[in-house]
Amino acid sequence: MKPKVAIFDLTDCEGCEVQIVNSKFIDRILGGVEFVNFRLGQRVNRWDDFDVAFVEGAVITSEELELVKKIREHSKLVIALGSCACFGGIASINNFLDINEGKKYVYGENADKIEFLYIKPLPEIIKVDFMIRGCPIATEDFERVVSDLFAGRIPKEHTRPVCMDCKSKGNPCQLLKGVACAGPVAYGGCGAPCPTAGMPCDGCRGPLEDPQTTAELELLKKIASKDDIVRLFRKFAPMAPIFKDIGGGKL
Amino acid sequence: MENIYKPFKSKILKVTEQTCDTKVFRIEVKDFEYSPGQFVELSIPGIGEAPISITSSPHEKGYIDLCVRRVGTVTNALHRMNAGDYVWIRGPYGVGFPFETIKGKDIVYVAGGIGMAPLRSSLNYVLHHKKDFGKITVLYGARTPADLLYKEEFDKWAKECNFLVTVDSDKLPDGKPSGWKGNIGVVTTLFAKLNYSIKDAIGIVCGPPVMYKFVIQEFRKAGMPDSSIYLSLERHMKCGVGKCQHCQINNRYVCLDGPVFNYADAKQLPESI
Amino acid sequence: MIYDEYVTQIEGHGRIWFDIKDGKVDVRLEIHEGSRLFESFLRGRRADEVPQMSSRICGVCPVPHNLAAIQALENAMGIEASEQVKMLRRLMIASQMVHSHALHLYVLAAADYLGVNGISDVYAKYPEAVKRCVRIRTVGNKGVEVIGGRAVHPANSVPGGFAKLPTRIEMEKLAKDFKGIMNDCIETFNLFASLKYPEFERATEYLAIDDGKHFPSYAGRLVTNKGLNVEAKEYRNYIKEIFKPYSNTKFCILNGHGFHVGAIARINLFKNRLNPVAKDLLKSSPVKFPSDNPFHNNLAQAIEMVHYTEEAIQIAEELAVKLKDEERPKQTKASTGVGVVEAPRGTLIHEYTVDKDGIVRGANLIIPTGMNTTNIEEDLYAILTANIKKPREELKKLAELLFRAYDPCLSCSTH
Amino acid sequence: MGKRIKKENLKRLFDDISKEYKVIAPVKRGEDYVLEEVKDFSEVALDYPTTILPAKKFILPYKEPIFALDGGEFKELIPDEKIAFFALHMCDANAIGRLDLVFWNDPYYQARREKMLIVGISCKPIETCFCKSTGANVLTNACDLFLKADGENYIGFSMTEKGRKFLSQLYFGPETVDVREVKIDYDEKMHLDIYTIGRRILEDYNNPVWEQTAKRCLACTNCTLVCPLCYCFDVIDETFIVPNEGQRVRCWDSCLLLSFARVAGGHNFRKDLKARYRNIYTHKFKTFVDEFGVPSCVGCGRCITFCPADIDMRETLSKLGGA
Ligand SMILES: Cc1cc2nc3c(=O)[nH]c(=O)nc-3n(C[C@H](O)[C@H](O)[C@H](O)COP(=O)(O)OP(=O)(O)OC[C@H]3O[C@@H](n4cnc5c(N)ncnc54)[C@H](O)[C@@H]3O)c2cc1C
Ligand code: SF4
Ligand code: SF4
Ligand code: SF4
Repeated sequence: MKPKVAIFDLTDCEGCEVQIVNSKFIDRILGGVEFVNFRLGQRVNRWDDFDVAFVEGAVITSEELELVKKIREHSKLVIALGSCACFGGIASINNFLDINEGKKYVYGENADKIEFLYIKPLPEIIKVDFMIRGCPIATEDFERVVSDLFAGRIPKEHTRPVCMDCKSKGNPCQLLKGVACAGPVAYGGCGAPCPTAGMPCDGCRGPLEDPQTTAELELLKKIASKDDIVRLFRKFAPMAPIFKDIGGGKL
Repeated sequence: MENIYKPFKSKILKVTEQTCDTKVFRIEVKDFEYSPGQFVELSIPGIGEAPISITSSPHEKGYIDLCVRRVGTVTNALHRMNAGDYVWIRGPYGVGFPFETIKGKDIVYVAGGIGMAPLRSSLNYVLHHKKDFGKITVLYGARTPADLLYKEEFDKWAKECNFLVTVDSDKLPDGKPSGWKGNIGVVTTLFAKLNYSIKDAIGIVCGPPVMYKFVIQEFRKAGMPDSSIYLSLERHMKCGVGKCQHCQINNRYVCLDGPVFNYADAKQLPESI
Repeated sequence: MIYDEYVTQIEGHGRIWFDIKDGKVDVRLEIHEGSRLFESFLRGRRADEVPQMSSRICGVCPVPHNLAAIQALENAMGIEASEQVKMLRRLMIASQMVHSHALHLYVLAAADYLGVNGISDVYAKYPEAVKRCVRIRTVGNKGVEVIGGRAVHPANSVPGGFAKLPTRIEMEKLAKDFKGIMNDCIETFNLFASLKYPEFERATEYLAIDDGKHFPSYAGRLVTNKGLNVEAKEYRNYIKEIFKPYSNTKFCILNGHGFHVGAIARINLFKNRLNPVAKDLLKSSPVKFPSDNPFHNNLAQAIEMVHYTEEAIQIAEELAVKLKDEERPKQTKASTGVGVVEAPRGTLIHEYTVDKDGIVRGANLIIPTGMNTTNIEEDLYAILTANIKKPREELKKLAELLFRAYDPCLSCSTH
Repeated sequence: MGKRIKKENLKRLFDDISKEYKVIAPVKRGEDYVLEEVKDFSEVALDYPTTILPAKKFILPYKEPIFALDGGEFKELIPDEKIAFFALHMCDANAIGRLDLVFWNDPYYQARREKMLIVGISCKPIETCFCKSTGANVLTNACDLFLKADGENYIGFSMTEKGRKFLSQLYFGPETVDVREVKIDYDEKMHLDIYTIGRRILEDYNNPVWEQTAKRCLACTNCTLVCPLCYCFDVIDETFIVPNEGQRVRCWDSCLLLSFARVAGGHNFRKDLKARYRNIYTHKFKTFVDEFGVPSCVGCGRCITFCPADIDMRETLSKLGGA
């Protein structure tokens, strides 16, 4: 029996689903599972019980709130896909701003007709069994979790900071160049595409276990303004633990 | 060059359930020499590798027994396997109990939980060569009666040595009473029940990390010198051959210098217990 | 629950509501995708982080969002990017087009035409087609990754250029990779040229950008087949956004009516600028362009895949010999700037106001699917009216097929 | 006894080596120097401060498949590469010499090492160097060939048969130079009595320096990753979607990570960063010295140069010295 899989997307950019399609093993995935509910990929979608449901995106509307609860009821395992699901994602920057002013800025006099809930990370709404972090997820991370599940391994948490990915690529350190980088406190495993591309890590995968936040902030304060530090942590995983505080201005 | 990381394929001959999370796997081996206290690295292809103590005694030939508690990736996968399946083994590794030094002496074993696994190997070896040793005492503690390992050997052990058992709680894991009639309390409470001196005995301890400190206190109270106490230590371990650094305790390696350490030595080593 | 009524195999959440009463069709394109309010929260951000953030508008076409933002910011800050940087940007767009079109054609659109349920069935029945798609997309992704540092959401393009430039060796390899998929792209064209598209026509206005030289890609004036030809920064005078209570996406109109952007618009307007192989294929095509049949957008995408592959090869080969390190220019002024690029789904406009500290103070984004919404509704009305006698189920299918042919991206359009 | 090599002959040496080996040499990338495969001599930076990653990057790669898991069997994946390091500094070459002590029976390491050629070159010590303190400033046979700067030109010393071969290919006349000892000499910013300090680590276990430094440490692992002698590793089984196809990989680990010494049940023997930070020193200057007689540090200074938090190993060590 092929495992019954569902993929749902809430409000987001669907980049994580694209990263799934980008897998070099996509044929093995297509051949190895039965997609029971996958709106992006097929016409007929059912609400059978799912062995695994991947949920991508942030809960912004009340319809989505209702949907995720229904998904939980139907799934043995729920996996949060990407930083929108795991940590509210980029849209949860709005949580830190005046939402009514924001709606008015975009929709003018029709602002009240737009629904926008305070964005909570998925694990704060329903029980989530695993998180595949990242904005977007790293294709390899998805492959790893799926491989783990297929092989009967328990998907492991990464316990390494992004710096480790970064140094494995032999990159020069952004912090040493005076650029504020979240790498030392950020959850690794992404392969550090950002520092490798000459940019700092924005911590899109949320915090590492036991991050040395105090030391990191001490250091950042020497090279960046308070506003810049807030912006760094209020970006792709604004509602992640610790980042939420820093992004909220607690420095 | 011989590949020190390459395991060999071995058949599981028998699986016996010990407790709800512990099973004993009897694994076929040929020409496999080891001494009690040593361990093997057990692999399941595609799952991973884990160090596991040998729980059988060298006088049993043609197989080794591994007593494994289900805690993570490898151990869970192993628990799904049956007789006839294959696992991969390399080893034996480490140094076991120093029987040459212990010979002729009384021995006090103190085992906590899964710590019984390596101690059983030594115990059965000693009982097999009983005339070479003095009085044998075993103090064994587990969380609940349902967690006790090797219950089927209790009668034998009770006959051949002074075998005392205790449980932390007489409730079963589901909270129901078990009908346990024996001792209740942590393993150190058993020391009070010994009505003979263990001052000149050799102490051998294996259990969860928290246990060591308290057991050593009891030994010291009984007047046993530190150099008579042996500990079998657990560490995160990847290679088993002194390279990966995970099991390093300051200037010792659990995989090369242990897992059995003399306490007089270990106490010089910060972080050892 | 409404969730199950959303049109499948399109990016984002929308449904087509229609009703037929007294021989008259009433149709609404309801887009329920949540509003993320990008325009609002981009205010207060540093200009150099905005391109990365705005690429998060869409995971399918992050490159155009990234580059439209950069172009707008550069215009606002008085930064002139070098020729080399512009070439790299066109190469990124070409790569993006190739893999996005392959995604739409094979993963989203193919199932309908092949008469199966979805991508898994396409794979089960036509594994070769899926493998072809994977080959094409792998190279398309590679192109974005080599230049932008990551396939989805490029990591290193910033106002002024790139935080890190690719190497000549990488360019050489990329050119080779793109050559390697040329055949697959032509095969894709052959496949989509052999399909039978529903018969339907409705004349409308097609819009794309024109830099006076290239087939639409990076930057240019806004031009249409009805004679509009204006500077991009004047877009507000011509394109209006209107709010409809049933949709989170604002509907665009051009001079008061719907208009069409995307592959079909680009081909209709600029087929003479196609690269040689694409041009030849177009000549052999059973469907003639300009076409007023929106379903032909799929074929137009297939032609574009060939064109952009050729373009990628040209640019990569040129840069393989002349790529060099250069300084990134800095901000020289504070003002409002507009950026336009062609996204797979059509013309994309970003506008930002930047202050002297390089902080963004205002933003306005007009997304291809948003531009198409009015036209889609008008087309839906026309096609439903023309087929009014058919059973409801069939109408529903036809309407969805039409909607899908636009390759809509609703998370983009709502942003 | 050394042999004179004219500067212009260096290219010939490089080309000779390139014919047989994949050549890894320092090159300039932006403001930094990295070790990379080099095909053209003109790319080689002969005069460079230090590379970000050391030769370890190629000898013990970040992630190295050691077994293919093929239908449930373990198949060895022994690397088959002929690598030549061109223009390594003395410390980096000696670091390989010290790694040899650890990995003498490691089939993966040895497969590379046996076929490897190491060409060393003179350096200009920089502020963070302390190879003299670690005894790694002396030429050993870790180098097959060493190029000692001599004004504009070089004097070549072959330490092994492999090195001799290349030197003799290059050598035309009888011009030899009478130099008996090759070592890097300079004024170290801070001279350390490494062996005494190493002994003090266990004696003065709770020295306040650990606590103080750990407060600033980011636990980012940068120092351990750039170190030519940090070799902790992890072993992981990976499969590729289908369970019966995959590989067992060995990849870099770092004792600075919280997970490093954690065992089942969650007990962690080095829970505090203080203990983890100290462990680097214990291993380098005590354990390793006990095992092999030398510290597992060659004083290349990378851990100082590339620490984002500006932590200086020499300062920590000197505070332990107890003066
Ligand atoms: C010399 C020696 C002998 C041993 N003998 C035996 C024996 O005879 N029998 C036996 O059952 N065991 C024995 N062990 C212990 C056994 O090796 C480990 O329990 C085993 O490695 C677990 O492997 P695993 O892959 O199943 O677990 P893993 O998946 O590696 O996880 C093991 C445990 O580590 C902890 N862990 C892992 N990651 C985290 C995290 N992120 N946060 C918190 N905790 C975490 C968890 O508690 C988890 O349950 C021995 C160990 C040594 C060193
Ligand atoms: S650039 Fe960032 S991620 Fe990389 S080493 Fe420096 S701090 Fe760590
Ligand atoms: S480097 Fe940082 S921002 Fe970039 S992908 Fe990794 S965690 Fe995310
Ligand atoms: S510890 Fe520091 S100085 Fe010593 S070898 Fe490692 S990186 Fe170089």
